Amino acid sequence: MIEIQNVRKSFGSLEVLKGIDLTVQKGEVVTVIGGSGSGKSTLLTCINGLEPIDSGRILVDGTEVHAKATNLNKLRQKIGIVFQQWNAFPHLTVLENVMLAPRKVLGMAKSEAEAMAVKQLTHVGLADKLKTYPSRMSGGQQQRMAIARALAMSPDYMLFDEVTSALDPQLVGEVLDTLRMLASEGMTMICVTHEMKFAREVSDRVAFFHKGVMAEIAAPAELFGAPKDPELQKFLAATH
Amino acid sequence: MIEIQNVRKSFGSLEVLKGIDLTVQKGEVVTVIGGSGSGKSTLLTCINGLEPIDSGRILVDGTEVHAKATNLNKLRQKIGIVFQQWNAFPHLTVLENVMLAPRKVLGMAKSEAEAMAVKQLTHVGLADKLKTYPSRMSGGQQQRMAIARALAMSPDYMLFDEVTSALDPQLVGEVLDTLRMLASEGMTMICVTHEMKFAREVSDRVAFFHKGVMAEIAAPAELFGAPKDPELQKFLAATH
Amino acid sequence: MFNYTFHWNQALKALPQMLDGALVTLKIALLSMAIGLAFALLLTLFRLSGSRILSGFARTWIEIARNTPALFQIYMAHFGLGSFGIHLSPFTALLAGIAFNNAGYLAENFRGALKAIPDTQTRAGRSLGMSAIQAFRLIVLPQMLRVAFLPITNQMVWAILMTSLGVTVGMNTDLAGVTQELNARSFRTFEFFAIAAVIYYAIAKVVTLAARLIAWRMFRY
Amino acid sequence: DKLDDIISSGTLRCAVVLDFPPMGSRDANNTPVGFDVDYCNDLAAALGVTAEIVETPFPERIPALMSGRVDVGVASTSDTLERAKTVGMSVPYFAFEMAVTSNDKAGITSFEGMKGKTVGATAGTFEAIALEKQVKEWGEGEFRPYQTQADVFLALSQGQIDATVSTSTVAQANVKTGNFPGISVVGKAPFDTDYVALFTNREEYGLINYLNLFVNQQVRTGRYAELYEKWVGGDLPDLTVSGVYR
Amino acid sequence: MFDTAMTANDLLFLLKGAGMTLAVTGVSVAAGTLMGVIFGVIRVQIGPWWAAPLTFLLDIFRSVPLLIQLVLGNAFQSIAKLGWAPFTTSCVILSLYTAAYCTEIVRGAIDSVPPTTRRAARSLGMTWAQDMRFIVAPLATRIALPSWIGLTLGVMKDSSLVLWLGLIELLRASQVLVTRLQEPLFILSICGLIYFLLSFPIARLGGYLEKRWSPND
Ligand SMILES: Nc1ncnc2c1ncn2[C@@H]1O[C@H](COP(=O)(O)OP(=O)(O)OP(=O)(O)O)[C@@H](O)[C@H]1O
Ligand SMILES: Nc1ncnc2c1ncn2[C@@H]1O[C@H](COP(=O)(O)OP(=O)(O)OP(=O)(O)O)[C@@H](O)[C@H]1O
Ligand SMILES: [Mg+2]
Ligand SMILES: [Mg+2]
Repeated sequence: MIEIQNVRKSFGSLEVLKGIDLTVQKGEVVTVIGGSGSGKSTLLTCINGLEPIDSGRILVDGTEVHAKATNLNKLRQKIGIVFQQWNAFPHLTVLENVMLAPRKVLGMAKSEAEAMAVKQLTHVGLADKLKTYPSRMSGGQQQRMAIARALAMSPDYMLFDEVTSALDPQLVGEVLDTLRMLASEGMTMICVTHEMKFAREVSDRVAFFHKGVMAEIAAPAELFGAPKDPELQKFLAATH
Repeated sequence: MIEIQNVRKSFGSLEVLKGIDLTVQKGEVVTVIGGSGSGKSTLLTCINGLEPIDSGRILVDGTEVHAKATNLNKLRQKIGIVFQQWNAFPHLTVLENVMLAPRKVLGMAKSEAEAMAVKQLTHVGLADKLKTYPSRMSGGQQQRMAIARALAMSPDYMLFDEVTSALDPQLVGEVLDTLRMLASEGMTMICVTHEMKFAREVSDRVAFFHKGVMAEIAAPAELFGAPKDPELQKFLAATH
Repeated sequence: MFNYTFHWNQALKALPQMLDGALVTLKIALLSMAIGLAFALLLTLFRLSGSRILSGFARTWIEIARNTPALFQIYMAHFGLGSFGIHLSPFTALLAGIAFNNAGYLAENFRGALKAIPDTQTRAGRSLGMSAIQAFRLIVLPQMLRVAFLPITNQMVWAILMTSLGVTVGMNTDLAGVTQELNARSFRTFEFFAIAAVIYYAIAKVVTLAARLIAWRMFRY
Repeated sequence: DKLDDIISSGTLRCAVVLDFPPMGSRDANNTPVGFDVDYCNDLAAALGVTAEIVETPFPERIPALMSGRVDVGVASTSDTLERAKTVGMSVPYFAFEMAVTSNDKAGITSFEGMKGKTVGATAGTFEAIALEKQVKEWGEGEFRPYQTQADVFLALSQGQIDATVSTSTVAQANVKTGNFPGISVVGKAPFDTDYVALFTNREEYGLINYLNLFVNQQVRTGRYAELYEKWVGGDLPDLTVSGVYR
Repeated sequence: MFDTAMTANDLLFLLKGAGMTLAVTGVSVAAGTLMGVIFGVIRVQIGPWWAAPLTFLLDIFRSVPLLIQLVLGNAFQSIAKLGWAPFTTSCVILSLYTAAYCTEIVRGAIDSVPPTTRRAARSLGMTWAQDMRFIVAPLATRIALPSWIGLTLGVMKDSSLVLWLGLIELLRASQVLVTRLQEPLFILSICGLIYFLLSFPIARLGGYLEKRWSPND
């Protein structure tokens, strides 16, 4: 369970998160939508402790992320995250990309890590690309590799930050299919996305962010069907 | 008058122009459409002698462009050309960009060149940008400046090579308006373009290029209304 | 640990003399840069000329300048040419050596800078009726200078540092020459060379700062 | 003190300049030879230790001493008052007369003939300082210091400079080698005799005392004359100045 | 073609000088690179403000002629009675000199690794050290290598200045022979040729790697 309690966060004088409260249950899929700069990415990087917060608390399975005593490296092993920009390690093959963390962080044996990597890569449909370098792959393939790389750590939670928005339109589908598959397998997920159709389809709940505030959160049918917040109404009108 | 007679041109083993015939009368506006790589840009650069040709002839006002004796620098003064990529000279202000060639090539006095430059820049709606550097302007403004720069040489002919295709959609309009204005003023023009609406509107004739061959040429109503060439039919179906 | 008493007072008395030397140093560095830039441009044009002989000449120059020590080049300019009966004064030999070195390195920088200017710029110039030379001079060269400005500044600092090698060919009026002479006279090596180091550092910093200022004024775009 | 240190360590390390024939140079096998080399060996023998020749270019002599890499300098070092502020000098162990060597093409026949010409010498040496002063006094011509004696003669034979003033021993030795065609010794330079001294750390009085006595003994025993004959030849220069003690 | 008094023995002497050049270069580049990597990482890690004193110190080595540095360093070690041989002094100064340049190269190379890539590594639970070792180091090495080769060549050429301290390296060996044989042009040409033969292949290797790695696969 991820519990976000009244989290505030500023960059310099700019307050990016203005008291966010959100609890994500095991097995739940929450999508986050909202305009550019509304603080969506920042929230995700706070959840796995890549960014410090100013006040409030974030608990992951009861462990406070930003407590001094917390071993962040350990914690991050159970939270997979995939970013908007493709973050393949360019000097490693696809297989090596996926094997690296299991081996070095979890201390798996080579054969075990390889088996795990092959399994996850097969899962995302890249079984035939094991020896390829990332630069030889499309953006969609790189994103799927990044997903496999995160999954190889057997995380309990997955965070996705607009994983399709830097992709050519024809590549978006393959990545979303992978996310759909994960959702159907019961992975706990927070997805930041601009793909409304996808959000409507897979989410248990959809949260709308506006200027650092979570302005509305509801089941997709409700949020898309009868938006209450005026900003959300504007936002939905503009995006569709 | 521009007369293109059976022009052939290869890059290495690739034949890019396979015998093109086309005559453009004074005051006429001819637009050229066609798929990528069909040789449209190459034709334009051959007309002002930037590229040599393998066989055939190109005559501009009766002067053979590719004859040894032709003074190309002189000839190019009467043929303005604007390219797809913005070719602003980044180290000069807008005004200096436009003044440079009149001063250095035509030998105009500074005040005279400046008056001419201001006139042409006003013409394309950039009167308020005289001291600006190109890097501070939008793509559309840069293209209009390039047009003013070509016009400042008082050319008899203007060649446009997909001048809008590198622009954001919302900037396309302002550049097309400038072209429309020129056409209405009676400038002789050859425009390579992907904007079908524009082609239909301003052209006296539209030429369709396919794999180095001018597959069809006709008045816009005829060419768009009743395309004969099967490739053209396919092309129009795909673009609209 | 130190049973050595520093004689700073005495050393500082020589400061005016050393500052005069610093002026000479600056003069040589500036001159060698001017000459080096001119030749670098020429070498760059040679390379572009398409003539085998000219581009071969340019390449040889550049490779020798970049692959042998500056000290060697200066020594060669004095004693190497000397054996042909070509007599360069220490000043000229030093200047020639550094300018040779500058030209080689700068030409290589220019080549990189040239690559950074897209072809389409020349094309745009030519389509306006400019001759090839006009297009190069008016369009390509100014842009090239901007790209190459930082390397040019670095080379200028190098030129200043290289002037110190003049002592090997009998140069006694530049900062290193003056310092070395003072040192030989009194054996107060540390004091004099420490002062020289400070002066060199100051010159290098002033030049870098000036270059930044010039760049800021010149390249407004 | 240092004297004890040398004796107990069993080696004497001398700074010697090896591009200054006949005082110090390298033979065809590139091993050190010369007057200074022999002198150092004698000193070591007197101390009952073995000698170690440490090659030092002119500018490196003092740092080598200061850092304790050498014990004594046997390096043709002029005993100027300026330098004595930094290091301790013995009584003179050798004296140089100054000679003018010129390139035959320059048509110089005497010291005065150098007026208005380009002349050079080894930077920082006694003769270089005197010659530079003289050129300034003449108000015409040019003076160029080179970092090594070898470079001076190279420049001279190439005609880069018209003449040089050097110690007469060096001049003769260089002309004699035949390596430098077209140069000859044309006369004496009216400079003071250049007395050169052994040097060591300024505060090592015990050692300086020993060095003074050693120089005295070398003359007394005739070893000085013997070495002079071996390396230089001709009239033996006097190491004393009349009318004053040192 | 050449009528020379130079013997095989003398050529050997020159080659020994070249050996000294290589030894000084090798030691200095090795030590300088090690320091450069450490300083570079420190600089990136503590940010430009806190690193300012270090930056200033290293900048001195890039703004004062090496000749002056060598003489000064030698005078200092003599005053401090460190009793270093010229070889040691030369190597110490040249190492610091190399380190000053290498720090900049390393800093630039580390900065060129996209922060998003490093974030991805940390998100997988890698520690700072693991990120440095498995992600930053391999990527930064590719970026840094061409400049590092340039630096190595530079140090090899600049090492000619250690002749000032009495080390008989390549250029000094040539001077000794010039003194004896009086054939400056011939001997200096051979000296230049040896320098060229030492550095040209390395320069080519640098160019090759630059070409090979710049599109980056
Ligand atoms: N490291 C940073 N330093 C300073 N400001 C930052 C930093 N990261 C983000 N910001 C600012 O914080 C605000 C919120 O950024 P954030 O990336 O969370 O928005 P977002 O909702 O993800 O937007 P987008 O849809 O464009 O990705 C923005 O104004 C951004 O400029
Ligand atoms: N300088 C050149 N060297 C070699 N091949 C070239 C060169 N310029 C163009 N080509 C080739 O010639 C063919 C025609 O190019 P051209 O630019 O004329 O096409 P186009 O019709 O303008 O296409 P687009 O719509 O993409 O601009 C293409 O296959 C292109 O790759
Ligand atoms: Mg974001
Ligand atoms: Mg085109």
